[in-house]
Amino acid sequence: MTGSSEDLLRWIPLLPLMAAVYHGVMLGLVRRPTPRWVTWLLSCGSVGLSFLAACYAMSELVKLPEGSRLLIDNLYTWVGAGVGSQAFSAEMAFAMDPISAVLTLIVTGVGFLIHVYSIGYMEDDQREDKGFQRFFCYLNLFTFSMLVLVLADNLLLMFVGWEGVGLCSYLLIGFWYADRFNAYCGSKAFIVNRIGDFGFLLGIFLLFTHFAEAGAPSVAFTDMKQNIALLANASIAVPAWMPFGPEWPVLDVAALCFFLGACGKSAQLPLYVWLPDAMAGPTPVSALIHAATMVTAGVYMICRLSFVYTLAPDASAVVAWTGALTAIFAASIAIAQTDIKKVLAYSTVSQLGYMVMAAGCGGYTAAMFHLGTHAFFKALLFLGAGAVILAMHHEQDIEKMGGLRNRVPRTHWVFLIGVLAIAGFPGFSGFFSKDEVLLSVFTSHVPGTRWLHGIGLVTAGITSFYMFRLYFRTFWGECRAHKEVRDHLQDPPRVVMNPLYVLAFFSIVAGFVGLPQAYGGWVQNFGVEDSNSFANFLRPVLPAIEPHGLSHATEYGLAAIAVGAATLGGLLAWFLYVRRPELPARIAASLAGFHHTLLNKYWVDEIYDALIVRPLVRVSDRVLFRGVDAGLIDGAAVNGTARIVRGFASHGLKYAQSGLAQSYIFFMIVGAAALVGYLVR
Amino acid sequence: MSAPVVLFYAFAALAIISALGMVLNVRNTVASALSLVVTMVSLAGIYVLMEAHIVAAFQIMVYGGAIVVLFLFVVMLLNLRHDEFPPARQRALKLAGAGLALLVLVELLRVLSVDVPEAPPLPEGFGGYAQLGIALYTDYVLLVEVAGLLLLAAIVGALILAKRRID
Amino acid sequence: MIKPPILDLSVLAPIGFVAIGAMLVLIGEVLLSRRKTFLGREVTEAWIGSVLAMIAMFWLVLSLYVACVTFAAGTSSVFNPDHPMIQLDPFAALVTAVLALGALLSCALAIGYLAELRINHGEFYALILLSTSGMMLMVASIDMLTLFLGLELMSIPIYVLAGFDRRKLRSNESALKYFIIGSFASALLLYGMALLYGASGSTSFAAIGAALDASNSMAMIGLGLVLVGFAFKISAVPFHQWTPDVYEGAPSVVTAFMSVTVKVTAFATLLRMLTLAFGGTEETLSHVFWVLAALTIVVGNVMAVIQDNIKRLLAYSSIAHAGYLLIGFVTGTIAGYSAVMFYLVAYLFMNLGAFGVVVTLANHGQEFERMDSLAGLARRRPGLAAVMTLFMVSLAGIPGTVGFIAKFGLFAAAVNAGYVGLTILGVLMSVVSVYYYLRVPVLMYMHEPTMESETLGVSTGEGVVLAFCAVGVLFFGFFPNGDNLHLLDWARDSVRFLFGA
Amino acid sequence: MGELIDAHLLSMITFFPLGVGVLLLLSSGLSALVGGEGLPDPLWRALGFATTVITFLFSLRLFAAFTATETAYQFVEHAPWISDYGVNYFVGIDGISLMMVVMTTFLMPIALAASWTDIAKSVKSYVFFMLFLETGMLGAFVSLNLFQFYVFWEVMLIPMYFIIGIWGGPRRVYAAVKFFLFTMFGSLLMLVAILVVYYLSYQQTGVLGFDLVAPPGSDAPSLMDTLIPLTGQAVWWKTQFWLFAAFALAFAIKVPMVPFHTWLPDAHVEAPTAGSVILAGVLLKMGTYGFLRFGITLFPNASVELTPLLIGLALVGIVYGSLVAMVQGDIKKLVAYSSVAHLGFVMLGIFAFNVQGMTGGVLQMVNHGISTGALFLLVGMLYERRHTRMIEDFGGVAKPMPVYAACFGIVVMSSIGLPLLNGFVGEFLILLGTFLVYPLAAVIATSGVVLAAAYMLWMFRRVMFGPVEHPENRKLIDLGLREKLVMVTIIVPMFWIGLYPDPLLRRIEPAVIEIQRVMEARRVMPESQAAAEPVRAAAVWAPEARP
Amino acid sequence: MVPLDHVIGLSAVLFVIGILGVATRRNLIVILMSIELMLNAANLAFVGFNRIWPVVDGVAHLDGQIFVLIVITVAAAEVAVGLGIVISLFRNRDSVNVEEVSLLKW
Repeated sequence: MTGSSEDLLRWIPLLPLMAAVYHGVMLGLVRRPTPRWVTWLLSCGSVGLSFLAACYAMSELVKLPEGSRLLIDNLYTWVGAGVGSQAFSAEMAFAMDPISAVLTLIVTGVGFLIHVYSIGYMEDDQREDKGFQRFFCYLNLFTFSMLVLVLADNLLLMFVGWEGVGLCSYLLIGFWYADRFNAYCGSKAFIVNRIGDFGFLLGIFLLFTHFAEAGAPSVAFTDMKQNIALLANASIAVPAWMPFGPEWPVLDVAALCFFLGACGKSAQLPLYVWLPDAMAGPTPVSALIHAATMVTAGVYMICRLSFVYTLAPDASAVVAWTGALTAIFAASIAIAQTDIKKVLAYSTVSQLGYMVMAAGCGGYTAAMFHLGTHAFFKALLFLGAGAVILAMHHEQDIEKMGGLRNRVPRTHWVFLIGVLAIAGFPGFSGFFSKDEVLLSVFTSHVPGTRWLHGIGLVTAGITSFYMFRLYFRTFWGECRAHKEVRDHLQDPPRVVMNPLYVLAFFSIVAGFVGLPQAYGGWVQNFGVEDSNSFANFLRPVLPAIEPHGLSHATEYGLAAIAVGAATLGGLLAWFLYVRRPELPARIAASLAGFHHTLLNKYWVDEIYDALIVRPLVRVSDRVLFRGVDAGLIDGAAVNGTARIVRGFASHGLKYAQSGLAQSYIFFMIVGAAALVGYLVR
Repeated sequence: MSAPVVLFYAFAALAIISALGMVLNVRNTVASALSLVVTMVSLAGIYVLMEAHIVAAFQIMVYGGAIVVLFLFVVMLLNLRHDEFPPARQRALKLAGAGLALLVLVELLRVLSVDVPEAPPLPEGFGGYAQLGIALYTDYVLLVEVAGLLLLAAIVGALILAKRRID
Repeated sequence: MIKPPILDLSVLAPIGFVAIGAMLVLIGEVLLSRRKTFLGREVTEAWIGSVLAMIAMFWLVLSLYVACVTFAAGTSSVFNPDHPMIQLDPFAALVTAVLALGALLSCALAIGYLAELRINHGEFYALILLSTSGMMLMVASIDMLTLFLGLELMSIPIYVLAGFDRRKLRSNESALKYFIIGSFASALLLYGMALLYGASGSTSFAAIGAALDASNSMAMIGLGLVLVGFAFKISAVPFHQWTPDVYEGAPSVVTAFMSVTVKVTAFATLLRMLTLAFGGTEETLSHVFWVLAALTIVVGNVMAVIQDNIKRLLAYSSIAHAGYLLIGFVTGTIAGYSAVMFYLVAYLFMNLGAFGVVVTLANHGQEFERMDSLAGLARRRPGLAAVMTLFMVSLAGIPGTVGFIAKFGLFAAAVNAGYVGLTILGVLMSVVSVYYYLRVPVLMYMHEPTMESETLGVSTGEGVVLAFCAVGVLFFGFFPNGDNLHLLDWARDSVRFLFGA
Repeated sequence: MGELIDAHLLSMITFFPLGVGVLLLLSSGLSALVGGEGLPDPLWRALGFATTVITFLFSLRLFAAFTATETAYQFVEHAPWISDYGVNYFVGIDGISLMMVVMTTFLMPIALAASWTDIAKSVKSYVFFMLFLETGMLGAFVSLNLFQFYVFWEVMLIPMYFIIGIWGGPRRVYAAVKFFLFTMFGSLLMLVAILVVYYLSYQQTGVLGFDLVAPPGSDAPSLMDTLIPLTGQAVWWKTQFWLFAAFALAFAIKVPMVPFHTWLPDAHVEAPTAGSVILAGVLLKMGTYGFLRFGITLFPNASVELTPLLIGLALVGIVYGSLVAMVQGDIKKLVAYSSVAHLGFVMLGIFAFNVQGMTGGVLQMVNHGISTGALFLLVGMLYERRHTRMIEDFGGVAKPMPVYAACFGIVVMSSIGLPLLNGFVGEFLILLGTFLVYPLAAVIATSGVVLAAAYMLWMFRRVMFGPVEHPENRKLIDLGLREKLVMVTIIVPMFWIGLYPDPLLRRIEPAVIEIQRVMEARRVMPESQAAAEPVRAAAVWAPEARP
Repeated sequence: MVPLDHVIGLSAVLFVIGILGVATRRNLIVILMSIELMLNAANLAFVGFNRIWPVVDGVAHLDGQIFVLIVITVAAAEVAVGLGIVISLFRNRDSVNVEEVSLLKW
């Protein structure tokens, strides 16, 4: 492999980092705020450059022969300790193979667009004089961490990015920290993610330990992939009373550990709770971090570790089912939400559930495919929503919108594209990726795969329903906004709109890179033997779904059902919110309980609070701190001893010292008698 | 039972009685002092019976002649022929002490009665002036010197403590 | 016919010099106090006092010098070969030197103090010297006659000194208690001696040692009573109760003097008796000492916790230290005994220093007693506070001070002899001791001054003494066996001599 | 000159601070004698600071000259001190001591600089005590003679005691005395154990000695050659179990391990900023260092035997410390309890008895020194401005003091072990090492990572974010130049260790491996043979001779 | 011939009586006297024992009697000082009751 392209890799993450560091130093050590144009030029420039670098690296990668598409740029040994068969060593090294290549492109590309978008979006944010620079500092830092996560060549480095993006999302969610709620959401996101990281760490330990036992101690992906067979039937001994005891297969346990991490990042049940709250951050953040890139890290990780999951069927089943349940659960919540960003947030959760389900079913390619398309259209939707919010002067409640379609026409059109894409209408990217996902689910051997497929379909219907609901409520009907708002309604400036156009374009065409044979047969006329170039590209690194024996007819049928579900949902939305706008209220009234439940997201937050948080705090305070620490140890043991000594003196011995010479003499006589008595015996 | 023995027991009885008298007479200090004299004298008698003539002489001279007189002198000086004190404190303690002392006494007597060997015949002039004098100024000359120092210290001390002029 | 004894007067030299000093002081006072002027300068009481102190100190230095020379020579000689009663050997010489030093420092302390308390009588120095001579006699004696005589010669002046501040009730009381209990104790001691004499037919330690065995119960009673007598002097529980009262009531400088020298004497003499006279019974004795040590350590430390009078606190602490010293006796090994010797020297420095500070702080005829009047001392008298802290730290046995080396030696010896239980008790109790020793620096450094008394300077004598003690504490703390001053070796050699090793 | 310095580098580093301190003291003492005022306070402060900086430069020289691959002790100096007791002046360092020394000398100037303004009362003694303290700590870290170690170990208490007691908060006296007594309690029992070991070694070799190892170029018997009987081979107080228990108690109190930790919150809360920095940064490491250098090497069997207990206590410490920290209202107290948790990690690593764990443990000692030190600095800065440390008195501080908030943020992140900051590497290695031997323990400990994030971020949020409610917070001034410099100085190593820990790991690892080797060697010793017969060979003098 | 064991017994009796006096009487003067009594008891013992050991390896041995002489001297000195103390105390508090002398305690 050529040196140049390899050394190139390091610059992909480093460029944004340098920008971030520059901003940081400026913020910290220079009192005078940096001019805004310098700020955005640096940030966008660095990300743009790293996008170009990524493209170049991609081209280098493609040049390589199919089997050996891997670029590694090793900087230095980061952490090395231990000897012999337990020698642990993690390199500071970046590796690019097809999967990471895809995600790198998405991250840098979409990232770049969103950076540009942010210029306009943050323009009018005057809450603090340095806020603008601070925002871009965080944004660059995030890009860096995300790229480290993607390009890491070993688990530990991946974990670095993993935590890094968590930190950045914490910072960005709480960007407007002066509002107590934002700060709360920030720390909530970080802590919930930490719970996931807990799993991730354990996974690393578990794999390393057993690889070490097997004589191949390493956490580098390539080595692990080679030696994974060694662990195929390794197992952990656990007490017999434990479920599934007395022996747990290592890989399953490890897979579950990592999946816990994935749940944290990709907002799966039961750890999804942070994502909706994450909408407290500025909209570009929601678009970049909480829709396009970071939240997909979990899915990416599962695909990265696909060699583990393929050997861990039980764990995979858990993954698949968790994904499915998350998908429908979140979708159901989304129905009742009225905050435009909340709706999108829950849709994100549900879409992530889709991807996770696919991954669990072994459809890694499908998962990655949907990940890619989703990145485009969800970013589009968020940015569109952002545009709307800008236009509405930071009003997010769709109940106060409506009828915007001819007031902000451009925004309206791009938003519609996004909606169609996510709803999976034929021709749009979402259609193909969703199709792939459902197909992989349909053909997988996960227990209850039919059910999964069913859930997928229903979710597709619901998705399309609430997306159209959102669309209609926002852009159709008569405008419910205040008068003065209504009068100033207009499309946002260019710098905001242009990224939208680009994204809209990709939301339409992105699907065609992964054109299934069933539809893409015709391309053979043009000499391409397989239309699904995406799958081809990933095939060497991802275990492909075994060629299903389904006839094209079946495929068409499945696709038709999916599309039908989507259409049904759309029509229902149209009926309810355009044709008979008074109905929803009545339905809500008749199903008050259910509606209320949905409105309050099944009270999950409240339940967690009551079951975990409060008890923990109370016990720590009342029992541990006041009881054990202050009461038992200090009060009883320590000061108790002091009291005993003191009391022994001041209530006992003291009175022997009565000051009367003769009592002293008495004690002397006693002593003498005792002594003499002992001596004589 | 030979004469010395009889005399001894007489003296012993006298000594004990007068000693008890000294300790038990809580009314009259002078009486206590006088009974102390009696004890001293009777002890001197016993010394004589044991051929310790010099010691006996000193006993009478110093104790009877000097020390007890000093006592009496002080009693007169401070004018405490009769001492009426407020009721005693820590009675129980004292009683216990007394009881214990008696116990010790019994024990002592038991032990001592067995361990004392028989008295050998005495050499010529034992305890006589010559012997004692020579011993004091040859073997024990150091003691004489130091005794002088001791008395000096006592004099100085007594002066310091008791002289009227408080400066 | 009478043959004149061949006397070796050099043996008497240390004692003799001190005695001579005493008499000269007395004469000098008489001479000086009647004249108005001397060599042209007008005679004040303070001047007289310092002159007499100078005389006393001069003779003490002489005796110190002689003792050192004798120790260096390593020879041992008896006063009267026909009838040896005192013997000046390296052991006696070392202890004598220590005693002379103690007396010297006390005299130096006294100069300013007596004037300050307006009890500036020359007799003070005479009595100190006489008592010192008695101590020297005790440590040199190998016969109960001289021992008893020395004991009385030591005690009687101290009875007087305790009551030296006649106008103060507390001083009277302390003198009285000390006298009654003291003479009671010495009566017990005497009776014990009588029994020992009865058992052995001689008053010399050697003969007693030969005759003594556990089966002879008269001898054992005698032994017991003698031990009681000494236990009183070293204030071992339960014979300790006089100590706090007497130390508190007596004038501070006297307390300083007696708390050090008397203890040194008693321990040294006991050491000699244990090796010479009571050699046969050490198994039994070590049990006795075990109990005494344990009781003493516990009671001393625990009682000190609740004191709010600095002198009383130091009294109890000295009781506790007696307990630690007894550990050395428990072991009955060379290591233990030499540790005791070292400890005694260390104790001289730290305790004399601590009391020296108390002495220094007395002013306007008032003793310095209340703990809480130490508050904020560091602000007013930083130097004084610093040395006081040093002495407290040393008494507590924190490393870097001589106190630690001393304690270390004792504990090491105890462990070597297998008395771990006692050692553990000892260290636990010294945790307690740390608590009350630390209260002093706490008050001096961490509290604001309660009453802003004017700061009067430290008199030269006091300054010298404190500096000397402080230096001693630090120097021996770091170099207990320095190039020129091998204190450890000295202690051990003297003890080994005692064992005839 | 240069080679002279190199020959006595350790002694230089150790005694230079105290030397200067004493000189300063003498100067003012002399000027007091002639009635002068002595040097002015600012000069004292400056000189003290310069001294610590110079010491730090010396220690950098040490770091550079240290041979990473060498397992034996380096820069050894050996000279007789108290020959009767076999006490020698014996210093030398391996990788572990090196880390401790460098960390100490690094934190010292920072502490002084941080307390530049907030120590107004009796500056002279303050400077002196700080210098005194530095010598005490360094001495303990370089001592290879058990007696000498004990001396430094205790001497160190005195300056700390005064620093807490004189310049501390309202309950300073209670805190100071408690601190002193706790430590004394443990260390005096340790003294007894030391004496027993001393006695055993004498019994077996006939030579009185406290040297931990034989000085280079001599095969004199040392404590490391001493057989220490196992339970059942001798009376209870001679057995490894009890001796180790005594050592462990002393060290555990210092660490502090639950349940001996209650002195720590009090001491921290009352101590002045600099005091807390040093206390957390260095003094706590004494305990863990003691375990590494003396505890486990002298009594390998017992330490292995007691590992479950200690691991358990460490876990309790981690979880318990975190939970209690979570509910503190006082920031300083919170940090104090977080120290309990962090040191729990260190103990966990040490008692994993494998390279990762122990290396991580040592590294974590350094990390905790830096991070927690920095935390205390920051709290101190806030306290200096507002004279309160209660969380509810703050809120929205990030608004008036953005730079401060940024520094605080970075430090918090390093303290909760964010990757690429120092905390992570140590924690990871510890957990990895633990997982290799006690997976379950590692799982529990890892949950501590989550809790750490919980309490730290909760505190951070309540202090920094939200609206500014208390008006007096609105006009808080941001960090000044001095404070910025201090923070930069202490934050840079965080990133350095986080990004490139190799130079440290490379130096630590051989020492750790050597310790394990010694442990193994000594472990087989007592089992192979019961305590040997007394040899009474070349005894200087027989301490157990009876008359 | 005087029965020596009874001599010793007598001394013991006197000794204990002395102890009783010291331990129970409140009059300082009497306490001093009791101490004297104790010393006398010791003297008696010495003389008696000297009667038992008149000769040690051939030569007459007078340790006991010498001791008695010394004790008598000491006694004189003690009494002098003791009475001095009593007087100075009496001057200050006008009483010889030992139980009123308890300022210093605890």
